Amino acid sequence: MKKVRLMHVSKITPIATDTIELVLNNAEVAQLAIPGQFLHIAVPGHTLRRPISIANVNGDTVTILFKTIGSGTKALASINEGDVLDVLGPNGNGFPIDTIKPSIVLLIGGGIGVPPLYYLAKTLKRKGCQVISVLGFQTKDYVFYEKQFKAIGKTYIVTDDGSYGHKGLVTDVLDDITEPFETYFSCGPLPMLKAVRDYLSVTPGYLSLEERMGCGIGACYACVIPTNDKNGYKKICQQGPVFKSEVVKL
Amino acid sequence: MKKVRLMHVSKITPIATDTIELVLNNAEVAQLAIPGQFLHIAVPGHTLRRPISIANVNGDTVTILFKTIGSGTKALASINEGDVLDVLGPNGNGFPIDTIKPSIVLLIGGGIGVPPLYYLAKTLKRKGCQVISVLGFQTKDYVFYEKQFKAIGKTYIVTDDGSYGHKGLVTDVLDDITEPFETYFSCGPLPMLKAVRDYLSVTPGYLSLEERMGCGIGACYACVIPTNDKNGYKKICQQGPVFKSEVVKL
Amino acid sequence: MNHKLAIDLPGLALKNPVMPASGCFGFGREYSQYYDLSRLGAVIMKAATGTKRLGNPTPRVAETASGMLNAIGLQNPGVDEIIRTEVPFLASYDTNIIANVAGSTIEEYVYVAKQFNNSTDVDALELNISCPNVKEGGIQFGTDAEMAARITDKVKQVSQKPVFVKLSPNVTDIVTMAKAVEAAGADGLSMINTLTGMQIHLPSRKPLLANQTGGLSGPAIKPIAIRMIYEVKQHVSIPIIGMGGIQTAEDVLEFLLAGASAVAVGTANFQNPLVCVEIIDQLPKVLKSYGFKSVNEAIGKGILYDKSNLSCP
Amino acid sequence: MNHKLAIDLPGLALKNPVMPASGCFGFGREYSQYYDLSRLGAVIMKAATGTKRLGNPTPRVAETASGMLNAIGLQNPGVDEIIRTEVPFLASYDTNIIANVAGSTIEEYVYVAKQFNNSTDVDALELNISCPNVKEGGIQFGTDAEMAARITDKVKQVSQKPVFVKLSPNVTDIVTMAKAVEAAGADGLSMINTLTGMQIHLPSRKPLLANQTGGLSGPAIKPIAIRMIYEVKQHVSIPIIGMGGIQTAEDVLEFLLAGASAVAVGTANFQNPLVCVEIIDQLPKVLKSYGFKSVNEAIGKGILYDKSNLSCP
Ligand SMILES: Cc1cc2nc3c(=O)[nH]c(=O)nc-3n(C[C@H](O)[C@H](O)[C@H](O)COP(=O)(O)OP(=O)(O)OC[C@H]3O[C@@H](n4cnc5c(N)ncnc54)[C@H](O)[C@@H]3O)c2cc1C
Ligand SMILES: Cc1cc2nc3c(=O)[nH]c(=O)nc-3n(C[C@H](O)[C@H](O)[C@H](O)COP(=O)(O)OP(=O)(O)OC[C@H]3O[C@@H](n4cnc5c(N)ncnc54)[C@H](O)[C@@H]3O)c2cc1C
Ligand SMILES: Cc1cc2nc3c(=O)[nH]c(=O)nc-3n(C[C@H](O)[C@H](O)[C@H](O)COP(=O)(O)O)c2cc1C
Ligand SMILES: Cc1cc2nc3c(=O)[nH]c(=O)nc-3n(C[C@H](O)[C@H](O)[C@H](O)COP(=O)(O)O)c2cc1C
Ligand code: FES
Ligand code: FES
Repeated sequence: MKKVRLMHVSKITPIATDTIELVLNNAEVAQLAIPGQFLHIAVPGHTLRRPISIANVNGDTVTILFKTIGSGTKALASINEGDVLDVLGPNGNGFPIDTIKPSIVLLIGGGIGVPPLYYLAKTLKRKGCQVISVLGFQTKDYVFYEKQFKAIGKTYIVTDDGSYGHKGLVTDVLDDITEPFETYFSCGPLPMLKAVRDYLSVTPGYLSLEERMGCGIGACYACVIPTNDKNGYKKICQQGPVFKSEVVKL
Repeated sequence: MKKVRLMHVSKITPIATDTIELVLNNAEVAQLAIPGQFLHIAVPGHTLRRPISIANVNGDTVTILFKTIGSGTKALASINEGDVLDVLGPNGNGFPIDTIKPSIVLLIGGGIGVPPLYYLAKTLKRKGCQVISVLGFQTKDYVFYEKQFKAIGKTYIVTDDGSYGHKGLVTDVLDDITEPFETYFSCGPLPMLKAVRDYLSVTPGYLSLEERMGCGIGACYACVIPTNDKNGYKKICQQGPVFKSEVVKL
Repeated sequence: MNHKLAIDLPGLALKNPVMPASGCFGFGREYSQYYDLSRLGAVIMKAATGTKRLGNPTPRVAETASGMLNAIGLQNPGVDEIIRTEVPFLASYDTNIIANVAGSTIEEYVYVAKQFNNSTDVDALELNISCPNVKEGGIQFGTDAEMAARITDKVKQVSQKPVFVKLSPNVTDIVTMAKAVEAAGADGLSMINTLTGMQIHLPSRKPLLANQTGGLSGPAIKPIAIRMIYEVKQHVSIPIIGMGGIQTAEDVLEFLLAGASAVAVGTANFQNPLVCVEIIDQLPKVLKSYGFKSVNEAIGKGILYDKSNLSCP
Repeated sequence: MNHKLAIDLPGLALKNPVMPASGCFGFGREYSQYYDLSRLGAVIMKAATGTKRLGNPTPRVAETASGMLNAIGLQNPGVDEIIRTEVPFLASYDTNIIANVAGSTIEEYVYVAKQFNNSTDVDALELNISCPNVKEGGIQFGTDAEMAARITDKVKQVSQKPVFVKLSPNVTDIVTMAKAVEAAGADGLSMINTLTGMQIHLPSRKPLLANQTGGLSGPAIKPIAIRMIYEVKQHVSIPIIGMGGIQTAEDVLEFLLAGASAVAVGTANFQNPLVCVEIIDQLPKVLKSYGFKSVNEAIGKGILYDKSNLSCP
């Protein structure tokens, strides 16, 4: 049986503008977590849980990163070390790491889409892949995890305004990548995912999608995405958030 | 101009079953407070403030006592020392201490109506009154402030089930009081106030009333009590909570 | 089985009065991973229409103060597919199955009802005449007494199963609606469905839901649900399945006192997937602490038939 | 004066769009001890009736999830006493005075309106046809389009002051109500009043409010207010004073986008007596951060007149 899980907040670190990293303790969740899955987190005083991706796993701890954009993430930002979070998860289907052979892979992340790619990068590297990462942020102040990604492989940082790294969009640096990557993995805002998918239309790719959620487990049909298969749709919380790029209609 | 005031919680003490004493710090409130007035306290996550009587004043601190009966007082019970309460007050008209001459006075309190009588007792004693107190509680486990009242004057404790002190109702011990008291002051549940008023119908008395409140300052007309004057009603939060016994229709 | 909790509704011998509300529990598969569905009094399935529907564009949900808005738009695989793949799954549990019947035309409602009537595993129908998210049909059926009666009558004609008509709260006079469907043969009522609401997303300056409006549910609407059930109970004799903002066993008791005979829990499942069983576990204690020996004993006990104290000078 | 915040309504040149809602601010005396009432765009006074009323028995208020219920029952000293003692007090401030007109009969409404019409200090009338706490009159006027039109017309006949009709949300079709009172001559609309709700007190097993039902207000009802204003704005050309759950300057912007030209703040005053001035202080910043130069510019900007994306397959 699945459970509602309690996770102790063991460390809170503001790591960039409006961006907070939480280290949460729960051995079961840590053991089950696959890159690309998310936690559906109850926020006191709020009707709906908030979906947040798993950004890393270390022993019994799970790391998440979130941006304070609205009242739920602001409330989440005000918790204290030692507090307990009530979560569902790990939820959803993660990236298909079992099917990836040792090869060159490209990771493309935008903003708060970067976190799940970190756990993915770590896992793929461990599997023998050569990982190249392209990470886009609004400005210099929003950049995070640069060092961590660089420790894993070649990493391009892109900012909208050029205040750090390359200036422009993540797709602007794709031409610079000369390595023959075989697969790409992307997570970020919808316009970015569309641009990436169109740009890399001949490369097999996986996209991690976001949508407003109710239940977070597949029961309420809030988070559907139209698909090209005969069913016509998939539920992001249950059948995603990761999809093969050609399956979903963006 | 009146203000919304912030009061630091400097001490939290559970003093009887379901009964909590809070010491709050705010020099202005302490200076203004008159026995019988109340604080209208904002409780996080709740639409309406909760009215709680002022039970004592010591230098810059104000003491309140409350019973956890519903979701608001339960939330209030879970605050921590160092937290800050958002209050309106001191609100209402307190007991008419300025008009009381040094004399023998009787205080009759029931349950959570006891706290305001403590600050009153202290104040009247300081004014040279001889204070006799009759305090009723459900059972032994609910008794509080016995020592404090005894330090001020003769004090009868009554419990519903006789598990401590006299058994029965506060009115049951009134015959035992031989001292010729000139005025009485009472606060407690409505049936008790009615019984007291009927019992002491020839003695000048003051009753402190409770009613569900909205604004707590006289603007919403939630907390009215029918009166025998030509206006036909008074607002408990603004013109009370203390009334001369013959003015209000209970 | 705890006999204190048992309650009989037309066609339904419920072991307890708690069921998940339609649309908030899918067809039970996801929540069956959290607990044994046999614990439930019944399961009310997600709305079924004559043929498959893909529903509304996203975003389909939004959060509000103590509530949420939804505009799912009746997405479902169609009644026949539901009977083929979902009903058998639910039938493997020891609980009752209530089918939520929807459509855009009377013919579609009748078709769906007929199909469920032929499914031996379905125990009762809940006639969803009140979905505020269906533009053409639903909204009119649910807010017009004559239409509501007509559709109730037509469905009753093809259904041997008991029919609970689910009322919309978006009406001036809920009692008239209730009396109309009772007169048309409804075996029970389900109330309330969601209130039509809207939220505007400030950065985009547009309604947040792609469908613009959606249905408001959750604790925010509980006082409206209680009021409507209380009013209706005084004018109809068929039983009421109450819903709207239930989160705790105390809430269930409030609905019973107002006049509900059983309850459904919707939005709260999203906060706590175990909420239905937790409520069932708490209910005996809560009934006892307020002096009731059984669910049955509490029904309608909050109603003051004497209204002499109602003055407005 | 901050010209970005100024807004003109019929008969009212408001320095800002924020006013306390009727019944939540008495006649201003209590809140005048917290701030200078001249800061407000206007003050809407507590309902006035023809003669003094003592209102309903207590308890009159109850707390609900993100909201509250009230059944004050129109307690007030009567229109003449209000004009004698309360209006002069408010007139000493540099703000507009809106008088909330109530009654149990059309004659009473007309009398009250007439009296206020003779008071030079009163700037506009708000016709409270929707108080759900008045059993005989109010509820029918407010939920029947013809009655609402009739009373609007009668009041307009005796009033040179602009008349804002305050609509009840307890109706099936708010647009019909709005169009009816517009056609009858209303100068503006005020919406929404409270939704009828109830809470049952478990220990006593009785409705908590002595009046049994009461009006639900506060953030819980905001999505309903936004939806109704949004719908009505598309069908009327008179301005709307929006209300229902407003707590922040962001909420005000949401109401403006939905189609309100000004707003009233009710329940939030009880939580924070300074809320109106805090909202006024925040509003310029909030307008700016969402790209608006003025209140005027934001009105109705959330409305999608193109509904081609509304599908329900
Ligand atoms: C599968 C998945 C993984 C995610 N991973 C992360 C992550 O690792 N870090 C991170 O910062 N954010 C992540 N998000 C986005 C995150 O869920 C939203 O930023 C967050 O819910 C906003 O909540 P709020 O209360 O601050 O915002 P508000 O706008 O006040 O929220 C109101 C409602 O809208 C929903 N909502 C708002 N924005 C989004 C959004 N972009 N996606 C889905 N729902 C939204 C909220 O959940 C809430 O129900 C993820 C979203 C999904 C679907
Ligand atoms: C002038 C005054 C002074 C008071 N002083 C004290 C005191 O010193 N200590 C103390 O423990 N209690 C006191 N009370 C009662 C106290 O306000 C209530 O016990 C408290 O509000 C209950 O809140 P709740 O959320 O726990 O209960 P709930 O029942 O969940 O509250 C729901 C609503 O009802 C109101 N309410 C419930 N019971 C009462 C009540 N008896 N009187 C007024 N409103 C009520 C609440 O304020 C809230 O708005 C006083 C009441 C008044 C009017
Ligand atoms: C996401 C969602 C989907 C719903 N779908 C349906 C539905 O398909 N059929 C129906 O009759 N009611 C539907 N409802 C209404 C609920 O069954 C219930 O009447 C309402 O939500 C009030 O209960 P609650 O406050 O406990 O959620 C839905 C509600 C929600 C929140
Ligand atoms: C205690 C109280 C008393 C009210 N009295 C009146 C009234 O006398 N006349 C009226 O038109 N509306 C009255 N209302 C309704 C408010 O003016 C307002 O329309 C409603 O509360 C919604 O706004 P809010 O959610 O900001 O409170 C009252 C509301 C409350 C809470
Ligand atoms: S959030 Fe409920 S189905 Fe995905
Ligand atoms: S609580 Fe508002 S007048 Fe007393």
